[in-house]
Amino acid sequence: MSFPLLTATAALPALGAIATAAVPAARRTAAKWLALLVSLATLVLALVVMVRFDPGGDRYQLTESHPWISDFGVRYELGVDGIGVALIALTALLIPFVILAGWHDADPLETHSSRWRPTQGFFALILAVEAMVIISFEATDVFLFYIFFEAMLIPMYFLIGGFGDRAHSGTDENAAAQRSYAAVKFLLYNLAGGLIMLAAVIGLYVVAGSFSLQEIAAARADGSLEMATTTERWLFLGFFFAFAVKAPLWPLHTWLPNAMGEATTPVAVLITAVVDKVGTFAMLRFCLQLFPEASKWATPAILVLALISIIYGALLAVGQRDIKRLVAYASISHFGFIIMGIFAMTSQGQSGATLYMVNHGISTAALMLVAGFLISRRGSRLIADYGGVQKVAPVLAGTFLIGGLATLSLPGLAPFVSEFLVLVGTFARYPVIGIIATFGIVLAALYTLVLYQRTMTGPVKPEVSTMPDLRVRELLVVAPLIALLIFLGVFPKPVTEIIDPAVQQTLSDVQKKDPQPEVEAAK
Amino acid sequence: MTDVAAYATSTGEAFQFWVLGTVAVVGALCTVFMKKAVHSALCLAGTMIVLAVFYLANGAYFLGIVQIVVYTGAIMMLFLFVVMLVGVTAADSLKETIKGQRWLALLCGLGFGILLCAGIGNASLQEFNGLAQANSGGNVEGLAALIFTKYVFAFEITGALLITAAIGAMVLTHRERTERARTQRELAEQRVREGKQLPPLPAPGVYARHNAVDVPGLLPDGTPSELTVSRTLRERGQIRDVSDEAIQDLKALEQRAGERLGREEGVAK
Amino acid sequence: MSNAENLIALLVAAPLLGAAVLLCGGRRLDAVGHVIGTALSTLSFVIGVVLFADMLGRGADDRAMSQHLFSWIPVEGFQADVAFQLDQLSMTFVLLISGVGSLIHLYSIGYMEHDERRRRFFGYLNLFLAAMLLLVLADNYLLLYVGWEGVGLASYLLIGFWQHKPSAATAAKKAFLVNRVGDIGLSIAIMLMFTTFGTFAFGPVLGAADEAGEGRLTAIGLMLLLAACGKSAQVPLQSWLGDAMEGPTPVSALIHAATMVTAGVYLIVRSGEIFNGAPDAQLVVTVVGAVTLLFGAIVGCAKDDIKKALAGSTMSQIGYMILAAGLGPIGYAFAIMHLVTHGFFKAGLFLGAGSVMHGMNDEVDMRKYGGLRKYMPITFVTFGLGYLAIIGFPGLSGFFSKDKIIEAAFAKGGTEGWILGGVALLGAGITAYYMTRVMIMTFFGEERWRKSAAPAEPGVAPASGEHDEPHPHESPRSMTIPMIVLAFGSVFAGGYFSIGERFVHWLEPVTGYDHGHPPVSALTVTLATMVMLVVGVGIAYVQYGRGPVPVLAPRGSLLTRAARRDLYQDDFNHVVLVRGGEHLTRSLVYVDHTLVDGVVNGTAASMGGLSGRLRKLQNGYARSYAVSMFGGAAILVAATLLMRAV
Amino acid sequence: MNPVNYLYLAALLFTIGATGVLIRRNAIVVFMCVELMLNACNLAFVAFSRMHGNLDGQIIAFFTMVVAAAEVVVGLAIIVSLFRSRHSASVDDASLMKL
Repeated sequence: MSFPLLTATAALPALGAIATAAVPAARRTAAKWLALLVSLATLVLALVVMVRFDPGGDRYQLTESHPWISDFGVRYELGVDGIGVALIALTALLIPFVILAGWHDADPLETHSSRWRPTQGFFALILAVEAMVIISFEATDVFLFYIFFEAMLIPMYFLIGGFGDRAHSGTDENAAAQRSYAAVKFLLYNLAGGLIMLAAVIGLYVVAGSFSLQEIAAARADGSLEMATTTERWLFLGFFFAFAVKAPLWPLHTWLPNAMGEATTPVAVLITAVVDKVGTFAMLRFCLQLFPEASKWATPAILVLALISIIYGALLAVGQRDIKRLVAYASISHFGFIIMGIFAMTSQGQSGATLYMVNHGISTAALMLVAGFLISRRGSRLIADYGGVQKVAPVLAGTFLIGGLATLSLPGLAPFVSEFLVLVGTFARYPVIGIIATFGIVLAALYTLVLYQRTMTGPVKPEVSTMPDLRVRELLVVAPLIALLIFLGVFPKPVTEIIDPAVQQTLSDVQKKDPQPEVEAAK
Repeated sequence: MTDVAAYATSTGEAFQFWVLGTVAVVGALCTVFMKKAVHSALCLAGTMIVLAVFYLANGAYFLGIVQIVVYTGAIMMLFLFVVMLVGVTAADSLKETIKGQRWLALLCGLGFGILLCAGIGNASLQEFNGLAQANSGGNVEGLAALIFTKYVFAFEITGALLITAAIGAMVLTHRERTERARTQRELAEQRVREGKQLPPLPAPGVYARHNAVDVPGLLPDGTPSELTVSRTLRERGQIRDVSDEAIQDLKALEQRAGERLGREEGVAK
Repeated sequence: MSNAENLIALLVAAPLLGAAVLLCGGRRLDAVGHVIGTALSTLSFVIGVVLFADMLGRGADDRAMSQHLFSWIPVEGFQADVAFQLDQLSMTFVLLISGVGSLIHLYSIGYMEHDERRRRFFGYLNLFLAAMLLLVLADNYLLLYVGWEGVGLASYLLIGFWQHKPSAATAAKKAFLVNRVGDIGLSIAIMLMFTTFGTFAFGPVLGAADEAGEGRLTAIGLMLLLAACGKSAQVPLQSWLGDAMEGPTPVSALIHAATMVTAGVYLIVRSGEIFNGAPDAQLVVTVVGAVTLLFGAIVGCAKDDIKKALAGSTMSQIGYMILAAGLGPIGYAFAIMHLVTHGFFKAGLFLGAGSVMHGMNDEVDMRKYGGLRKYMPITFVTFGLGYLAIIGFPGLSGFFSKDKIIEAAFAKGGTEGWILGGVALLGAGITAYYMTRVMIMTFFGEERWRKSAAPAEPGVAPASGEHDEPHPHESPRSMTIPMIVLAFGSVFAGGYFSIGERFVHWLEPVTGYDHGHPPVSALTVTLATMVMLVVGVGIAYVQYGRGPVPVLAPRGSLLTRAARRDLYQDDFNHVVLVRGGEHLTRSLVYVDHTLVDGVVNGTAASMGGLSGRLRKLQNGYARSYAVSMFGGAAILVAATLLMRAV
Repeated sequence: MNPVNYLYLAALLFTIGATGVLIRRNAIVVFMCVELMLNACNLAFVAFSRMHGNLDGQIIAFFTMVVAAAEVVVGLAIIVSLFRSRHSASVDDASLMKL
């Protein structure tokens, strides 16, 4: 038996989490380094996965399969397709930056007793989330996926509720109350989604008699598994609801701004750049493969919701006064694009959506982390408290601008490629929706530039006049992300090559073909 | 009698059933509705004796005797002991404190009773085999044969249960002294520190006429002082308030003394 | 010969490298930043000249070159490449962009000498050059889009270069946003091309244009026009150009006069085959051009800010180009020709204006100029030549190119031809008027900038900086040399191009050419233009040359006031879009908080209320619990009996 | 007489006992009511034993008695210790189970 590479990729951060949590209270710097090293080692493993993955080979590769709960046919079954590989790489890539950016975020305050050890907990929880996210991307057993999809909530809950942003307006108690509100809201929304999904998972087992994605998909494809139309639709909705909450899709989005606003910036990045991707990824992998007919049936409604997300998220981002909430609403808009791309059911749309997941992870991380550095300097999240930062901290302003430009999908930066693919893919099948979605790019420019203008330009406010520019650690976080944004904007081929075959497979699952160009169709 | 009880019911038994049954039900009702626990216990004992008779009538001679000796004799006496030990408070008020509890309880009881009776009525229990055959070797022997064969495990386990219960009761009621008993001096010092009653409590009784322990002493203004009566009596409400009487007595005394003095005054004049 | 193609990428790479080095280099490069920037931009120009020479050495139909670098976005059915195409049209632009760009780099060395962020400025300029060259060299629409947005970004950065001024930051944002509206057009056009042709590379799309339906072509054309409107400041997306003058003057000269704003014209001419197949779209293009032509001219007449007056003029001149481009093969070549000559004289005029401002303490109000010809003679002469060129003085560049456009407009034929021609003719007159006004107010008349000359108006606080009287002086050589070079271009380019229709033949392989059927002779048109010119100059002279110019602007007529406010277009935007948008977002924030969140929170609250009521059952009394047990037992018995009964 | 009457009597006594458990607050009386219920069951068992003609019912009744004895011992001990700590034998005073 070959080396269980996928298990190792997920198990390494899990073990790292335990080890980090066990570091004695006084050695908190050691805990940080340990966490960073573990995350880097995971990145190396993820890269090995990427290299070992053969885009032209089988659909699921590096598979592992062991019986787990044999009475119910639950198996510990792992395997990756191109989409999974790309997202695992994204996750493993972002976590070191998250850790590095949050280097001081969980240092205990002086008022804490010496036995208090939040630092260890913070980094251990981050690694735990990483492990669960990675295994969610790998699981090809529906039940296994469900377990980690839900278990992810636990560390996330503690990360949001336990480690708040120290930059807040109002009293500490007030902030703590808001934080716990945000954490509970996060938990309840996602639990509600998860419970409905659980019902659907059980229902699926009753109907299909198996939890194995590959078995069910194969049986559906060769017609040996017939599902009644109504049953399929209900099951699809059960799955989709959970993923739509996680993604988040309008109108199930309201937990995100709260969670992102109250959490520390690295955790906010973790939420939007990593954890939420599981939702969109699962739509692509589970909804479409397991319920192709129902997916097609629901497409118009989902596209409309995605469209609303795009426009609505962007409009609300324009109206925000809080930097982090603004980025949160911008993310809602971007998730709208991703979902739209998935359900456009064209190869451009789905490739674009998958690429979008990767790119959005990187670009939001860049923007959000720089915003976090800015916020930590001034101790305020309100846009109105800033002004003229560009003059005192040009590098910070510059990186912030690049992050912003990536968010508004400037050509040359990575998100443009994916956004344009999504738009083209949608337009090819649903021209009206594609055209309306295009207006999102103007709104994106609006909220980004208004944010930049209000914080960075204009006369220097006295409060920011002594603001230091980016430090080496911070630059170390931002510079690679920006380099990656530019690289993937100019040369996205390495990623699209991996993604493309998987997308073709998915499309053939739902039995959709790309629309023919008019001129060729006429011939 | 043995044969009769074994397989059939006679008119005598019917008469006995109706009379004693009534007694049993009344006893049960009294158990529930008597204010004082002692009375409840006595009523229950009565019911149990009636039940013992019914056991005998049904051919369960051994059980009938055990019911009287063990249950009524030992267990009910245990109850009485505990009542003496614990039930020093005043008789329970039967007033309900939980809203709707009584009505719900009565409703449930009524419903449950009716349902049970309906169940029994529905069952076809007309067959009546009698115990003649089972008791042919003697009731006790029959029981013993079953207990030591078929039910031997249950029997052993019950024995273990009894031992456990005995130990448990001892553990529950036993209080280990974990610290040295405080000396009189320490107790006195504690009293001073806490500012409680320093001197001995005042004695009960009013003059020489009412010196029983249940009569509170009077304060100078004529009101009774509860402090003078033992706490147990206080809680039971068994205080005899004689303040009015005492004041009357005092007045009479003064009057009589006045009369006598007046007379003497008059004589002096 | 084949090696020349490999140089194409260098055209873009050189300034891109400059931008990267200058922007990432940090303060260490402060001292040499401007040298690096200028050198790399000049390198790009030199490469352009080499390629040009190479191209001239070939036959007319063999001149297009292409270079495929790598596959950019390969997704099933959607193949975007990073590949360049250099044909005569691109070549023209390359030379214009890198040539004028290099001159302006040179000019900026002097102009920005005292700015501590000069290195950064050159970095942005190089970035702009790279993006603009990418735009004209791309061999497909998607890559063009990259350049298109790239110049938008550079323009954003440069307009907002003095970010500490809120007005500059706002203007930059506005420019980017309005451009983005135009970009919607470009993206939709590309999507339409993809669904129509299955590709968006120039060759296959334009080659197959006649196979597609006219409806499709019209839609693509209109979307391209929308994009062009955004980038080239055409009505209705013209509002950003005036505000863009907040940027440093070299930026205004390079980006907002000579090159970037003409990208729209490039786009339309490049997509000629599409428009040829969509007459309706062409008509809309000409209408937009004609409207903007008048709009810009009228606005230019009323502005007292020298740069804004020139901006109005730019708008108007690009209106001419768009008009010409909308005429189809009759006009494509002339649009480009006017574009080139306009690049020379308008850049020259802007640089002149910059030079004037440089000597006048950055004062931009023409009413506070006057009589400057004595103090800055070189500026006066170069500006004057540019002035003569733009109004179409016979023999100068503008005369040749503009005249041809007016002719072509008439040549469109029919009523449209007459109307368009008339508008173009009228525009020529107005151009003469406002340019004469600028000229007179700046260089002739009283020296109104002297303090004593300023009439003491009670109640008017003097503007800041008025305390120290300006000392007008000629600018340093690094600034005057580019002005002189551009003046040469303004004078001779038009004539050179027109000898034997040289320019038209040069472009013909790309754009095609058609004489059309002019209803009137070329001579008549020229004469009419001359008449308009004389009338325009005359009126301006009567108004401004004969009497003193008031330092404070008079109230003016209704039209003047409207024109000063950009014909209320900005106010309209403000009320409808900005205010409306603010209300919309604010109400949406409210809706999100109360309605969307409220539904969820309401559900949670009602559940909370329900459980609050239910928990009262949990009162802690064992007897209560016993009742429920007993009740439960009763129900069980009942259920059993019922089951039996059934 | 129909021996089923014994069963009716047992049911009646059981119900009275149960109602007593619910109504009374004095823990001792509650306990007595529980005993009453147990005895009612015993009666039923004995009656069943007679009806079926075997002694198993009596055996069950016997065991019930033993268990009841054990229960009484422990229960009364609990009451005593409860009274020591709370100075009350009311079941309502032990209401810490509420939220």
